[in-house]
Amino acid sequence: MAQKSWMYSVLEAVQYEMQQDPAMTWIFELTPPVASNPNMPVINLETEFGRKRVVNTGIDENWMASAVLGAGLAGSKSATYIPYQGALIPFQVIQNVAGKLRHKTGGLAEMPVVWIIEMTGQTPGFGQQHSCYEEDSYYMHIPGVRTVVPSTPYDAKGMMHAAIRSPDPVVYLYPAGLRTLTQEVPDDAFEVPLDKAAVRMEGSDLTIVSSGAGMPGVLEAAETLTEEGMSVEVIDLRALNAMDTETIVNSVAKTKRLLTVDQSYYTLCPGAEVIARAVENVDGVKVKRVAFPDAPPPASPEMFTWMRPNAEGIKGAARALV
Amino acid sequence: MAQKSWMYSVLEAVQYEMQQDPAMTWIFELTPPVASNPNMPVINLETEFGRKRVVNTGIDENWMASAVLGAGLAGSKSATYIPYQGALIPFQVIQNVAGKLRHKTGGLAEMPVVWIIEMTGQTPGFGQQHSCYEEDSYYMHIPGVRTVVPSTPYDAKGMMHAAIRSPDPVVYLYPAGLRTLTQEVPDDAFEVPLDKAAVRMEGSDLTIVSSGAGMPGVLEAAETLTEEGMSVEVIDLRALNAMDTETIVNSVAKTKRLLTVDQSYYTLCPGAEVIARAVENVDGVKVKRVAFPDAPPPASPEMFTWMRPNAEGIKGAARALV
Amino acid sequence: MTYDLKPSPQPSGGEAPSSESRRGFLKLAALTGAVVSTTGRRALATGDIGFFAKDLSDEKLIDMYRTILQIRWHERTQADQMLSNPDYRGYNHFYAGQEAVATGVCAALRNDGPFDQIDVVYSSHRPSGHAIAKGVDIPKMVAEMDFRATGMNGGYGAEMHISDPSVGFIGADGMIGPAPVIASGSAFAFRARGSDQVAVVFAGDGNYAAPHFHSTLNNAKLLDLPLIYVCENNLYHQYAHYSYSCPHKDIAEAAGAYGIETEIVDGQDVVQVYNAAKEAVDRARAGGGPTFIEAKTYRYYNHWGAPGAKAGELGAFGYDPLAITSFRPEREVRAWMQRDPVDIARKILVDWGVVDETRAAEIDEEVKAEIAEAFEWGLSQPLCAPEDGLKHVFAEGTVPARQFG
Amino acid sequence: MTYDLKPSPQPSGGEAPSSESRRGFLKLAALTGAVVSTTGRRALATGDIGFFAKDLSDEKLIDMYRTILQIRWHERTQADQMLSNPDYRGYNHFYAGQEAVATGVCAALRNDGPFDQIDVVYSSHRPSGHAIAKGVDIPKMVAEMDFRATGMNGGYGAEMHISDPSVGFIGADGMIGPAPVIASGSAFAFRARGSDQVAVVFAGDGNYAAPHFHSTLNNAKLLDLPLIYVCENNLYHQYAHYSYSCPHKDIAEAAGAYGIETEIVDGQDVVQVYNAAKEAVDRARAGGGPTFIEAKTYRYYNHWGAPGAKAGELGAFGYDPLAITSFRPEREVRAWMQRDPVDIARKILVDWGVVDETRAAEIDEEVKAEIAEAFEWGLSQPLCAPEDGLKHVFAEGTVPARQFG
Ligand SMILES: Cc1ncc(C[n+]2csc(CCOP(=O)(O)OP(=O)(O)O)c2C)c(N)n1
Ligand SMILES: Cc1ncc(C[n+]2csc(CCOP(=O)(O)OP(=O)(O)O)c2C)c(N)n1
Ligand SMILES: [Mg+2]
Ligand SMILES: [Mg+2]
Repeated sequence: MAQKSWMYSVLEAVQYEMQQDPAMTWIFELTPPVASNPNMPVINLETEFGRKRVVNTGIDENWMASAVLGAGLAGSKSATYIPYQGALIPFQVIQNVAGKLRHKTGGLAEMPVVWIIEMTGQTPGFGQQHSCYEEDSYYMHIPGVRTVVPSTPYDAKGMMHAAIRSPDPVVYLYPAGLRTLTQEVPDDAFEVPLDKAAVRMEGSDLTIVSSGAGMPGVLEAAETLTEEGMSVEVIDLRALNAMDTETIVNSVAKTKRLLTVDQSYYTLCPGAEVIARAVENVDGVKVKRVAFPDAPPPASPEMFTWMRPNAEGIKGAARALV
Repeated sequence: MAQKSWMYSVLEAVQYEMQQDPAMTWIFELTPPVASNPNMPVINLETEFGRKRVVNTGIDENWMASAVLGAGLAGSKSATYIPYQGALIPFQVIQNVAGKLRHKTGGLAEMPVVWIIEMTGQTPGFGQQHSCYEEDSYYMHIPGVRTVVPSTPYDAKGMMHAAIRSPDPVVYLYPAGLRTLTQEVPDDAFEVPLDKAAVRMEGSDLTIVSSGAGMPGVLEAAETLTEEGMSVEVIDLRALNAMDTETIVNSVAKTKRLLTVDQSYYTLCPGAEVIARAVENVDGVKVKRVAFPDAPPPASPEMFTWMRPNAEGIKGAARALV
Repeated sequence: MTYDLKPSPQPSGGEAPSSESRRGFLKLAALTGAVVSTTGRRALATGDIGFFAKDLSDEKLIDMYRTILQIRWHERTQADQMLSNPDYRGYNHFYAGQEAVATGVCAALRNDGPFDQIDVVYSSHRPSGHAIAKGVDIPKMVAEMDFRATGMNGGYGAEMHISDPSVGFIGADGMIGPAPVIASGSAFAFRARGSDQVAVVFAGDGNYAAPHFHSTLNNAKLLDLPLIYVCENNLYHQYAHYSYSCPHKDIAEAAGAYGIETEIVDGQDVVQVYNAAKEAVDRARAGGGPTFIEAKTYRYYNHWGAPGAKAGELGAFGYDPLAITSFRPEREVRAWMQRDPVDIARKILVDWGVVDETRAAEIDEEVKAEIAEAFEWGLSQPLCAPEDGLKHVFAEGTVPARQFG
Repeated sequence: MTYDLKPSPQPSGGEAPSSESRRGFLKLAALTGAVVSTTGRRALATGDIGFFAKDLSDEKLIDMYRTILQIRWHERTQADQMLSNPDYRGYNHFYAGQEAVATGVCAALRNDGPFDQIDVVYSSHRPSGHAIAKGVDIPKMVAEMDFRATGMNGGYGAEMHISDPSVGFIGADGMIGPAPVIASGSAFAFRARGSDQVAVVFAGDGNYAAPHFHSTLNNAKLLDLPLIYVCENNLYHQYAHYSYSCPHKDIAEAAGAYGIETEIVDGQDVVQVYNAAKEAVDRARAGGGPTFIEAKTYRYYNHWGAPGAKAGELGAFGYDPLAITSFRPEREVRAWMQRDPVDIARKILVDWGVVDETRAAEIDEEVKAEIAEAFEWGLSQPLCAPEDGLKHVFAEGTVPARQFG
């Protein structure tokens, strides 16, 4: 157990699974599977497992995503790291082939496959194509694929173990804005389930639901609000599809106030689904949504940082709601 | 003015616009731009405008979608008909290039471009990849692209005129299940706006919101419910992004009951967005959602027709709500 | 209007050219059966091309012949169902005319044994021939294509999605583009785990234009993958000749540009196909990388067929009125029928002394009966339970119903 | 850990090889300026390759030289800003070393006039050289790259998205893959409307592997499009040599396979590039279809550079510790720097008697001053108003704020 960075935690999980299963493969493009952590051995999957199992390919994210699917169908566990620039390039094969394969074969297709889809984390300055955070909505509408988005190094590791071991294909969204987080993370393998939300803070006045890169701002806001005397319950969705309705409904039944927070664009952000599930199941809930406006992120840091949801905006919305 | 089929109405609009603008182009793949209607001249864009402007390409929907974008950027109005099999193949170029282009150029990019994206209309028997109706959710999360889905031949024609004339790139979803509809449609050019919902029936007990292929079932159900004494307001969204919040909110403020109906998968169906907008703006609304379950459509007609939302299911949900 | 979807064959509308001679097509197609026609000619243009095949046992050669017949009779029987049985609901993208391709290729593969040792096949939207050749259970396939609960895939998938991993038939895919790329991923896994398995993908000439074509061949070459890409060039993709989407006369030329081994074969001659496949498989197993086989072939019927069809109309596997840009001249169809894969295979077996005409005719009758039984079994199977549609989304559990609010 | 994103140059971590000699790289790069170096050599290997260029006016040739210098001094000045001005925020994918490619190609194009008559250029994630060569306003580009409200694109896009349709510079695109396909669409429109305009796309060697490569070339050939694909083969895509993603020695070979005219040129020699481009443009205007030009070139700096960089660290446009699989040997960099496009262009102009060394040095000073002024103007421009981020989503109106609930 040690303080570990996000990517070190994740690669620890991958390294372990690849050691257990000599057939498992990893495909990458420009981000070599290497991570270091103070006082820990460097992890380098490419040198450890060799270039037949760990392959650096050309700029062809659709091949990467399709290839791990084919590897999985041939009986080899397989994972790939799709950089944010290519985050939607393999969309069709995941949506229209992988997501439908088990069902269309009447349960025969096996797909022990993980697509790590990087999201930029909305970096100021890079603009529209390089600062966006929108993939969550696209991927979570796909049936037959488990779409998850961890928000802590601990979950990142535990969910990576679970994802690799899952017989279902998994879209594992990685909000790269969280790469600087560190946390105590066990050295040994452990699993965090792919279908359970986490209650990060308990409270009775207001439920705030968010996920991935939305979480740090939510936790910061919740702390201030708590200090101000508000009793806030914070839910980290973690699983976008299948979504953990029960945790949401139980909380909202108690608080009758729901604030959703997303870095994704407003229209059809994950929060829309959270709200719909909440009000379908609980009467008399007051709701608000914080999200990125329905505009691509501009490059100008002045525009961008004003548009990106942050703790201040969350606090304001929460106060208006309670 | 005559009873016209869906596609005849649409191609009438395209033919007119292509006659007006000799630079305009049309790209197709396997569905030739040909339509006939009783006692009307056959429309055949390929023979009328020649193969330089109307081109039959290989099976490469990403090229088709990208090519019309490039044509638009070069100053030529351009449209393409993407068959349902390729409905998500051009997703990335629409989402990540076209949707962001105007914004990232600070307003300089001009894109008089229409992508007609066919949706299968959930044909029984064809199964997962050939019976689905899920594209609405994916496309409507994209900022910078107008995503619309007409549900009548009249709107199909009027929105096609508006789409071709729009300086914004338009995803024009075509629910092919509606191809058998006919309606009185004017011969002359006219526009139906790309950002306005239509109130198809007025009422005060319940608001039903749907779109595209969901509409026939909704109208059928509303008729029965009206006969049963319920006062039903029916809204056809037509515009998915930007969505006409005002029409929804006005209606729900009156009825305080909202039922959304989608042929899209439940999780993050357009109805989720409708519900979220409604309850953000109106307190004390009771809601329900009818949608396709979060499963790919099975081939077996027994399974499929049970799963696909229909008038019976809508009526049941409405009765439970009011 | 002519903007139809596949599912409901509709009157072709006022503008469709009415062609009496084309109406006669279906009758002609019906005649081109197994032992009926005697006009088959075998092409042995390139020297001793029977090399590998000549080493095969009589049994294996007869098996190949039997496979060709199974595919043919399956289609003939199914077409009869479509035209005459009002209860029959299955549709098909017919493979008749192309049987030797699937048969020749799969005869060179490892089709049984544990899953981690057999070769895998990826098919297309035209899968039934590949499936039969790879060894799926035909009665179960018949049941599947008619949406039966006990079908190969429980009625979930039907024709365009049939799959049976137990014989290495990963399955059909209704989309043009993705399958070859995914197949290269299986080949990648074989190489990574040091297995001598090979991955085969069947793809039409239409697949050439898909951007996936480049990805598949480029990565197969770069990573030296044990992948065999079988391009079934039947000259048309739906309503257009392949010259509308491909600047090459031989599509194999495109593959050769990547430095991949290529082979162009007469797809009507099962022996030529087998020999090419055998060489490719040996190379792949030995670590020699990918091969691209272009089989020149032809489909007798039109793009697809469905119940309720009438001769001369869309979905009737005859002339297709949607074919505006480019369509198949009837003389072309007739000419190709003169080189029927069934006839060619039979003639080879007779020439090689493997069977005589009498035995060949017997085999034909045996297969015909086998297929008749398959239909009898398949079409008597139970229909699906509606609620089962909620299963098999994930490996475990069912998803909730949502259609009732 | 080494999983960094571009935006925040971070300490390279314990495992990064510390290389003193690589640290020296930045100093070397700084020396390779305009008139400073005298080691430039001009390659005229293939006979009278100066043919078209020799017919150009002195003025035009001097313009081309000036363009090369503008690109070079823009970068040198920007790099200085990054290293020394704590308020500077712009980043860049540097083009130094490749200047002759953009310059030679754009010199053969129609760059002013009404929009429906000028040629259009699609650029990549490495756009500033292409933009300058196509004729954008440099001060406005400088302002844009530092996120200023009066920048070329109002501060909305910054480096990877710069665009100025008024000079036919459709613009940068940060994604690898889509641009060439879109460019082919512009070419398609030109042909459809009977215009003699041409569309040009600049794309790196990395773009070869993208499936879009196939779509672009296949359709350009099939439809005979007036498209010029300029492949800037600078040997590396980010952290890998092009041999990791391409089985060809010359990428042009791949294009040739489609039957497209190809031309391989020394990308360091603006005259060679111009001649190839001129031929391609003439062909395209005359309806002769597409050309693929592969320019062999090299970038001096690493993949990209950003403010706050320190020599020897990621983002410092020096050695890149992320380069695990394959990286650029310092000797290779040094060798390429001996064939500097600035030196080569200057030597040609002097050899041809267009200018003498004194005038060449004057021009260099003029350009340097022009660029200094551009930075002065650009960096004094106002910052953006936050709320303006809600504009330009659609042609009209603004979208609502949603970040406050
Ligand atoms: C991505 C995609 N676009 C379009 C289609 C529609 N479609 C089905 S089959 C077909 C033609 C395929 O031709 P080819 O590959 O030559 O195979 P053949 O039908 O001749 O066996 C087309 C265009 C599809 N299935 N997938
Ligand atoms: C689809 C996509 N995937 C990955 C990236 C990340 N990326 C940016 S530049 C680059 C390398 C491009 O190399 P090349 O095309 O040779 O151009 P160069 O940088 O050498 O000029 C990569 C992989 C991207 N921009 N787009
Ligand atoms: Mg074909
Ligand atoms: Mg490069």
